[in-house]
Amino acid sequence: MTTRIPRAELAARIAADIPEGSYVNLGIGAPTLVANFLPADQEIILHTENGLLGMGPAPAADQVDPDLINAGKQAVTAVAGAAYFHHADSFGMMRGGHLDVCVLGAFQVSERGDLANWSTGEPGAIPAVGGAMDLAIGAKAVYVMTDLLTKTGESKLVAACSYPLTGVGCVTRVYTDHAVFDVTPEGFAVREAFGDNTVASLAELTGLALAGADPTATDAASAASPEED
Amino acid sequence: MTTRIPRAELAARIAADIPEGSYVNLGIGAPTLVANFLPADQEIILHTENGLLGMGPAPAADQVDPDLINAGKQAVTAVAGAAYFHHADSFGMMRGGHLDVCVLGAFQVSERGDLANWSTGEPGAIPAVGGAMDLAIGAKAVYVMTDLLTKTGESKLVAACSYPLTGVGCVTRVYTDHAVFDVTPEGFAVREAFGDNTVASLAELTGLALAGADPTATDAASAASPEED
Amino acid sequence: MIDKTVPDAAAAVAGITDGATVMISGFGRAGQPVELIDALIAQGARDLTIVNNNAGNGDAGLAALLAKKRVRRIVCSFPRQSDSWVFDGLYRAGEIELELVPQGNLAERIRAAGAGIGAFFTPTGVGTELADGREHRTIDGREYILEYPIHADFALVSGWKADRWGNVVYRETARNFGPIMTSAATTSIVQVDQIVPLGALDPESIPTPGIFVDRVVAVGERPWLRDDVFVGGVDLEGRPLAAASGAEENR
Amino acid sequence: MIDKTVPDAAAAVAGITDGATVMISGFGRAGQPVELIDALIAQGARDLTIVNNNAGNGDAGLAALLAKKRVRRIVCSFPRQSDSWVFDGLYRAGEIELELVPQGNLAERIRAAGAGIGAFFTPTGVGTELADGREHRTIDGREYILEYPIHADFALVSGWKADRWGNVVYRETARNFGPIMTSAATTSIVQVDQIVPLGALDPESIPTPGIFVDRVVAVGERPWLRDDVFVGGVDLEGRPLAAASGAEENR
Repeated sequence: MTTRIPRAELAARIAADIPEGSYVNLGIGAPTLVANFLPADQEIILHTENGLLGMGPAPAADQVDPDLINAGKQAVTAVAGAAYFHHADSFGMMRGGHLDVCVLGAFQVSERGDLANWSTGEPGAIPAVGGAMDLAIGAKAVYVMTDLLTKTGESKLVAACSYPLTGVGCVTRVYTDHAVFDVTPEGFAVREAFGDNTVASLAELTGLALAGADPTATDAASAASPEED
Repeated sequence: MTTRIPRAELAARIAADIPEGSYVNLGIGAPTLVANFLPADQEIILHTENGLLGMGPAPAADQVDPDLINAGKQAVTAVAGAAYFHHADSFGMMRGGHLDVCVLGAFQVSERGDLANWSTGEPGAIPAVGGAMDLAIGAKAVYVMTDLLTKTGESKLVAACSYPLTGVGCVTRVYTDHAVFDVTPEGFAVREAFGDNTVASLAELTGLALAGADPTATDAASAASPEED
Repeated sequence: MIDKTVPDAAAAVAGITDGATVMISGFGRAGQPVELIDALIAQGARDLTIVNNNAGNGDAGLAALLAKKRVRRIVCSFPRQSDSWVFDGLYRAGEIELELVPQGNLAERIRAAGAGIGAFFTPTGVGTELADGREHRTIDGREYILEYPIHADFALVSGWKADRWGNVVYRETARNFGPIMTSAATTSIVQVDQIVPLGALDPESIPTPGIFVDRVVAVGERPWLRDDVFVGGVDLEGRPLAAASGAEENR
Repeated sequence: MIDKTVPDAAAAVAGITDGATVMISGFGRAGQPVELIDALIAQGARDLTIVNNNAGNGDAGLAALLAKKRVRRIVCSFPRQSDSWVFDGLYRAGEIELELVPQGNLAERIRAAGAGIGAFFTPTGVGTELADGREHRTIDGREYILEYPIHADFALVSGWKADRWGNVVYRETARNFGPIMTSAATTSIVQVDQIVPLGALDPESIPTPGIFVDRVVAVGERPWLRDDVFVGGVDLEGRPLAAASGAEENR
């Protein structure tokens, strides 16, 4: 059994890669954990696609305001400097490429950066897409946060997605419990292997040819500096 | 010489045809006079395409606010119940068909309701269109306010416009100093002839076959009731 | 005098006909016009097409309308929720049609209807099955699909305050679809907590100017907002999030 | 800490390169960022493409930039005004290119750039010479033309107040192009009368959220607004309207 870091640790690892001043959307589910690890002394502005920039943490139980929720429909707060807007403006922000980073969950990510995270395509399943497709194509850097393997041990990193796609060639980097992978023109490159994971062991787990990451490669999130909107 | 009513009287005549509750855009130039004759005891909401619903009259000279102007770039005021918005929203209002009435000037109006009011097409003239084309296609009822004849005696009502078009088939009614004309599927119909003007004399002045108006015809502005937006 | 206020929710929804397309604002519970929906249930219109981001939560509001089998077709982005059991049952039984639209395309299509745009090219959905049958075009090196406006006969919207001209302001993320839906419907009906005098709203801050609104009705405070815990929300795997308390864990 | 404020207008316009496309907010004088334009003149960038509703009034602001022959091309809806003598002279001399766009299409094209729309079908201009060369299409029985987004390298915008995150509010009709231009430019630069502390602006009323803004600079009160009478404005025949006094006559 190779090293697997806990979700919270992975969330902290992602948080550490997000530069101050970034505009960030954290997808529903596990990615919302990233917010807990953003450094308190830095200003990173959270977007929630239901109409708020400057989302703050959950309120105290007696301060829940049903009109103030996040995309996962959980109660949240707004920080000083926040702004509310309607849905067309909010998705214009995303589609227009103004977000620096979004963090999404995944069922599968392909070598060319295709993302599948909205539907398992099972017959009879009720489809629901929400903002997944808009987020996938809408941020300068799209980070995926996921376990590397499914519960039945199959790799979520794949040569080509078998699940219905959310977006094509849109993923920048994949943060998994085993390692961090960059999506490069040549496929996945191991950016950081946790614990006793190695490029070789990860290649075996995923069944994919993997490159070691080029340490001189530009950090996508840093490149997507807030100066450019 | 046939009867010609003064501009102010024409403006009053137009004002009388605008039902309470209408959302109205008055084009720059002569149409702005209509505002002076809207009944003080009725609420008619004026839109100015540079970003205001609920435009009020000009301010006192010592109360001019350079940030508060109309589409003609004249100082105006805002009434209680006003709303400001940006240009994309303002023109969305027009293009989306939410205005009940707009009143525009014209160089020419054709029998099928084509409007020419933005360019005389003279060589060397500097073209400028502003919001004319948006207004022409954007209101439920498009009223034209103009002299019937040019200074050189040519009819502004024509079989087909020779000046560059502003909009196609967009004019509802033409208020002139001689008469009021409806645009109908059969061409111009005289709705009201002022003073000693007659259908026959107007036909001679315009060189067009004119129908007498069907007195049972629906009033376009009333039909465009504020209930429908 | 312009007075778009009506005395009660029943008067507000009068005239909604069988077969109408009705937009309903809200994202989950926030901004959902529950009192108007209840009035629509009582009013009896059926065979409706509903446009909403979701397909109902729990048993109230939109879910209750669905449960009465008044809805033939729903256009939305996220029907499947932890508490969308009413929709789920109808869908599995083949008793409701679903048009699934990515959320941003849904919003932009509604906005396009209000703004008189005939169609637009969007990058969202390209390469996915939701682009099937769409016209594709490459513009400036990027691929887009063509999407058309969504018009409605009626919009039912929940705001916070309004004046008698129909100017409406919202609270926080309850604004969501209100401004665009009021612009896209022939007749727009807005419930608010409170009607305020003309001139009481700040003209710099009117997300829905009255030109888009036909009827407003005051419904007072919305007790259902405090009914119980704040239900709604699923994680990525579709597991219900125990809300008010669950949210606590994320602090 | 995020701090988008810069000390002066010169710092605000730093880095604007020759050949850049620069959007400039304003409708006539309202919302025109005169201090930023003056700084751009001093900065020296040339061969610019300017996107503005007009083409300058009098001799100040945009007109001064044009007079310095820094502008190769202008995209606007209404260049000809009673006081647009600078543009008029350059245009007649063939020293400036003009792309004339109906005002609503101009606004929508700028909005499309900010919102990631690849192109859109608009009814405005159909059947006119400004539709020449456009793709035409009939949708639902109405004819439309296809228009493309207008992107810019820089936007120079005039607001009223801003905070250090770049949230901007406007005054009255000076809002005009500010919110859409800040969204459509790679680098958006906003002058305001006053920088306010973070949290001082009402989050329900932020026409330009900071995500669209890169630099803000306080310029204090704008004395040129009170320079003389409030010039600008023509009647339908193009005759200058004597403004502050002329407006009086319309009361």
